[in-house]
Amino acid sequence: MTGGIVSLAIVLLLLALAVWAVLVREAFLAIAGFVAYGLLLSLVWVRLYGIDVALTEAAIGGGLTGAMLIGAVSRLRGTEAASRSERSGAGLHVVALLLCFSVTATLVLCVLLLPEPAPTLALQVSENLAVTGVGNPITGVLLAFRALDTLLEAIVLVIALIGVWSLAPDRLWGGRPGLRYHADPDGILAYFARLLPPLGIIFAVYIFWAGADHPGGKFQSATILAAMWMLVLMAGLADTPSIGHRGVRFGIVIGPLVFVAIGVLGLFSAGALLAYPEEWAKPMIVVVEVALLPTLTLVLGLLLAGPPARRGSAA
Amino acid sequence: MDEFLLSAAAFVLLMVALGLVRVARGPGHADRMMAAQLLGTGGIGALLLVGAAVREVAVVDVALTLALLAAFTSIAFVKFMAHKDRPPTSEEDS
Amino acid sequence: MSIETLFGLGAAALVGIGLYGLIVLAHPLRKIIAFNVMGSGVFVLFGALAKRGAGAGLHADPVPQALLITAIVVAFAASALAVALIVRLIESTDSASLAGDPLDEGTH
Amino acid sequence: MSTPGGLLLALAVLLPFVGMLLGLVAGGRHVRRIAFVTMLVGLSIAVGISWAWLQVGELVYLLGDWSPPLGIALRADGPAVAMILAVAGVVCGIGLYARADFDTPAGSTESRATLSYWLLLLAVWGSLNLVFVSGDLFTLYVALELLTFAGVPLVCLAGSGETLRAALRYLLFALCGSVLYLLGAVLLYGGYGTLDMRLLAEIVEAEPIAWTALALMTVGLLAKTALFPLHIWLPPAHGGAPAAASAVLSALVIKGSWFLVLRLWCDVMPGVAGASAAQLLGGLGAAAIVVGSVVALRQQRLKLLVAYSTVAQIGYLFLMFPMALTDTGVHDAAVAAGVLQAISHATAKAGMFMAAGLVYAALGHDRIDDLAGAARALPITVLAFLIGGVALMGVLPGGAYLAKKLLLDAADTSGQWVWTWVLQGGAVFTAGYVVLILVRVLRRPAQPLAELKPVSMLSQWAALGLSLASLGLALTAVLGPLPASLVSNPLSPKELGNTLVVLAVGTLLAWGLARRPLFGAGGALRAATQALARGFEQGDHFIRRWPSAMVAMLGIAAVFGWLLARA
Amino acid sequence: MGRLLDLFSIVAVVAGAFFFLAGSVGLLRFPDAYTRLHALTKADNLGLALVVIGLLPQMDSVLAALKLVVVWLLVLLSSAAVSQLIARAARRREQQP
Repeated sequence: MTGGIVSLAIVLLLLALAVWAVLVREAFLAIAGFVAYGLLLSLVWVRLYGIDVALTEAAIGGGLTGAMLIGAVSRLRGTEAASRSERSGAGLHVVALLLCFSVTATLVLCVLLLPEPAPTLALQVSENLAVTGVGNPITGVLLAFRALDTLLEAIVLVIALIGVWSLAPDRLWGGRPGLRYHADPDGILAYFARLLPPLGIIFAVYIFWAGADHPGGKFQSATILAAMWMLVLMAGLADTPSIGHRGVRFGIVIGPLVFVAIGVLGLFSAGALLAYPEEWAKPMIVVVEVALLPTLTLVLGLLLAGPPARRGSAA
Repeated sequence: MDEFLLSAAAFVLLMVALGLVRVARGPGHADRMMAAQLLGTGGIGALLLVGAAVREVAVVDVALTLALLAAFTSIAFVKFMAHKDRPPTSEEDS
Repeated sequence: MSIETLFGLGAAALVGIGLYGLIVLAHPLRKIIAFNVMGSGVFVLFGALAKRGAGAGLHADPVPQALLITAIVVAFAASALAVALIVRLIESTDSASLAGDPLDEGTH
Repeated sequence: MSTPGGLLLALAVLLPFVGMLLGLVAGGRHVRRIAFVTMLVGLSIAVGISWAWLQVGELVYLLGDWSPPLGIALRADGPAVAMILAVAGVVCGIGLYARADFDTPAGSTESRATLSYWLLLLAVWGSLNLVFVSGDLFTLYVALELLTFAGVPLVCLAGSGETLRAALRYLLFALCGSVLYLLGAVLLYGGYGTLDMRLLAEIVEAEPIAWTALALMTVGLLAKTALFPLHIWLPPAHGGAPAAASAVLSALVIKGSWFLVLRLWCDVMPGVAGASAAQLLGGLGAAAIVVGSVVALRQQRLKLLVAYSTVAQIGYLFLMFPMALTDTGVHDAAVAAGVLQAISHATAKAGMFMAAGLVYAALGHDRIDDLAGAARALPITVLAFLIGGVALMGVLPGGAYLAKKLLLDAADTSGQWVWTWVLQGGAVFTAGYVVLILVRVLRRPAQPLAELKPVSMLSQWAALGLSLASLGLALTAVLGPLPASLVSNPLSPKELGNTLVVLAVGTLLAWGLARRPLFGAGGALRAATQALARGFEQGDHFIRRWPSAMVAMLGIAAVFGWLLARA
Repeated sequence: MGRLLDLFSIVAVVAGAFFFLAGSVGLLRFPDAYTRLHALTKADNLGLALVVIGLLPQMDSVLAALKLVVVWLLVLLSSAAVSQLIARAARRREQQP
């Protein structure tokens, strides 16, 4: 009963924040609302027993996306005001409202008509999990049963990064992404930026190792690492590497390439691509995760930093 | 005990919702952001309470991730907004 | 009402709210926010389905939960690409409007 | 169980991605070489897949030896194999064309456009192969996103403000489409507990969850395919990109989401889809042909004309649905016709975009009114363009001809005479802009063409090769799995007469609708057709505004839902 | 012992909840942005602190308890950073009436 009230409160707040994030006049406030919205979403995942998802949402949904949007809003110049004059007429609003309402109503109907008992793969997962050697069923799904998805996801990130880089002006190709921040002399921020990263790195490593058997894993860990990296950059304590840097390029591709290599190894040792030989399943999964960690950290961080914006020494 | 913790979570969320009324009334930037901040703190509080109630240890990890990333986002807010306030662009604001 | 249904209904509303924003908001950055709201509605629905599938000693069906992690990361990549495009567009044209159309030149 | 040769499917997906990753590490000077090696190997794999398919029929591969619903299966049936082979061929053709355009200049270590182009080309290829072979709805979602993320930067490779805007529009609209697709997939999982298409096909029933899911997924995919009236992003994106990128976008990228519509409607949920909703898909296709062709005739730049002709050609791809899905079930011949149409469009359109790009490179512009003399200056290029156009017109011996024949037969047997008219009429519009260009390029220039920049011979032959491939596709009827009786002697009075009628009516259309008269002065009739054409243009302009397109998207979803529920 | 710790938790959490109440009421009732900011920073930091203290006995390991404390410290940190931003926003509003 009380649990129901908590859930109801979460849903109502979530909806209120969604309306705020969509309708509020200024982009800056919309983003503040969106960050809070991301926090509430983590609460939703906890209520739905998706701790792994909650961790991902907490790290990416509110955190990285929020910071990225804030970075963008500070560079909007006058376009926000200009776009307000583009406001569409009342007729459109009515039509849009009607259409969106019917979409929601249809979905509500579907939710109420869902079959009972609910179809599920939980049984199949727990029956087969022992073969993979990992204790966290989600890690089992991500790296054994549906390993292809996880490999593709790393590739999606790399392609998005290539896309972001390709937006650079020609003359800046090979340069460094993002703004150069200078250390704030009086800055309490610089102090925090020194304080937080060690803490974050310890925690990221912990989340990473916990991932095999408990909620956590490489994505969550990589997101935290990427955020800490950005923090160091924002405090002016370090600079982004140039995009032509050999080590950076190597770090970006190492994860998916090792993943493919282990997958091909499975062809010979276990008879199928992306299969793991018994007994060796867990160590191989760990190797893949370790290789993906630098890739994901680098790519997430560099996606946040944006296209090359300053000339740097090309490697 | 679990019931109590859940009720406390519900109460905190209710208070946060009350804070949102401030958002609706405005009037300034500052008030709206304060409400957002109250929401952040209250949200993490509610999260911890719910986690303790359902006895899921890993919820603390979620809270820690949130807190870590919230600190990061807050610093980004301050940093970028300071960047935005600088003279060359500030005239576009008004 | 079970909490799965409650969150499922909330998710349906989130999809509607996000879609509405996508239609009526003019600034592309605001469209990105609306897109994320709509996407999270889909994600919450999936999460509610996962919770419905609890069984075999698990609190929820792990397959949708694993897919959700992938989907969240993909949505982040999408937002990152879009934000980079918006910033570049503003840098090079001083406008973020999607309404301008190269095809209009000379046709009207 | 995996079948022999199934592993090739996994390799076809992974190879281009591995090539992309290696290219990124190796950097600017080596990326082109790596791309060509990948193409060579990839083409061999595609041939290997076709060979294996001829031996064993459908190919299956279970990744990690986990069978669905827990694991992911890759499958390839006839249409998938045909698409894999065609895409491999087109990618290689485009690669040869782009060889000269995207080279790292001497003295520089790496250039932005070169590195990005080759990496993104490989990314598009891998994503498409994944779309063709994946049997899992969620993996397909990831594949669609891969395709979008690789396609969007290709749009703005030139880097100008306008192309950035076009790219952003494309990305945002495509993202809406993907979310709707994912929403549908999520609903299906909630209803049936699997994302595997084969398993789903066995248990899915005509009920509200399936209707909603199908309507949402279809409309999401249509938005990504840019079927009228959801073509908001296509003309500026395809018209503004460099020719080698436009060819990729127009010939390949949109085929991915189209193929998925085909899969969903004809393989996964034919029982849910039903005939009346298929009529709507065909209707949208017919509207696309009319609007796309008329607006194409109004364009002043060659690349935009080709882009709008893509809008029309996408319409053709959807004409097969009314014939494929009738009350009596799924008709394989109509599906085969659709795939054949897609392949002939992929080859011909790639050739046409390349030709347009070469014209632009040589003349320094691609204004249609100033193309006089181009035929003499660039004979191979102009020939490539015209052959591509003729192939699309659906006259012998093109692939589109064969597709049309198959569809006409299917329309006949199912008694749908309306579609007979649409199929016959569609060719006329294509003939319209082929004639328009033909007349312009054959004219003698007022003054001799001055500075003609040299263009790569290899690029010209690549364009011609792809156009010829499209034209030669009818040979598949003689050599391949289709009945040879479909092809009659192209010089027989009936075929010849048909071709002439199509050309004649096309000429009339071009005369009436083009902005500058082809010949003669016109008078009242031309004034009327001009007014009509302007009306089409304004309608197109209105429907391509963001809010109208979004409203159209949801409106179509609603109509689909209603039609599905009613059946 | 267990009962006593539970009682401690209840008292602390109730106190924490009270501060959240106070913060929200302050946000609603106080006349200007500065006093509201004052009420808010008091309330959310103290409220969360009390909730964390109350939950400490409920944790089954020292590590988990330590993490709870870190959570509170981090929230304190971001709250300080954002308060600075809010104050600046409030000041700017005053300067341009």
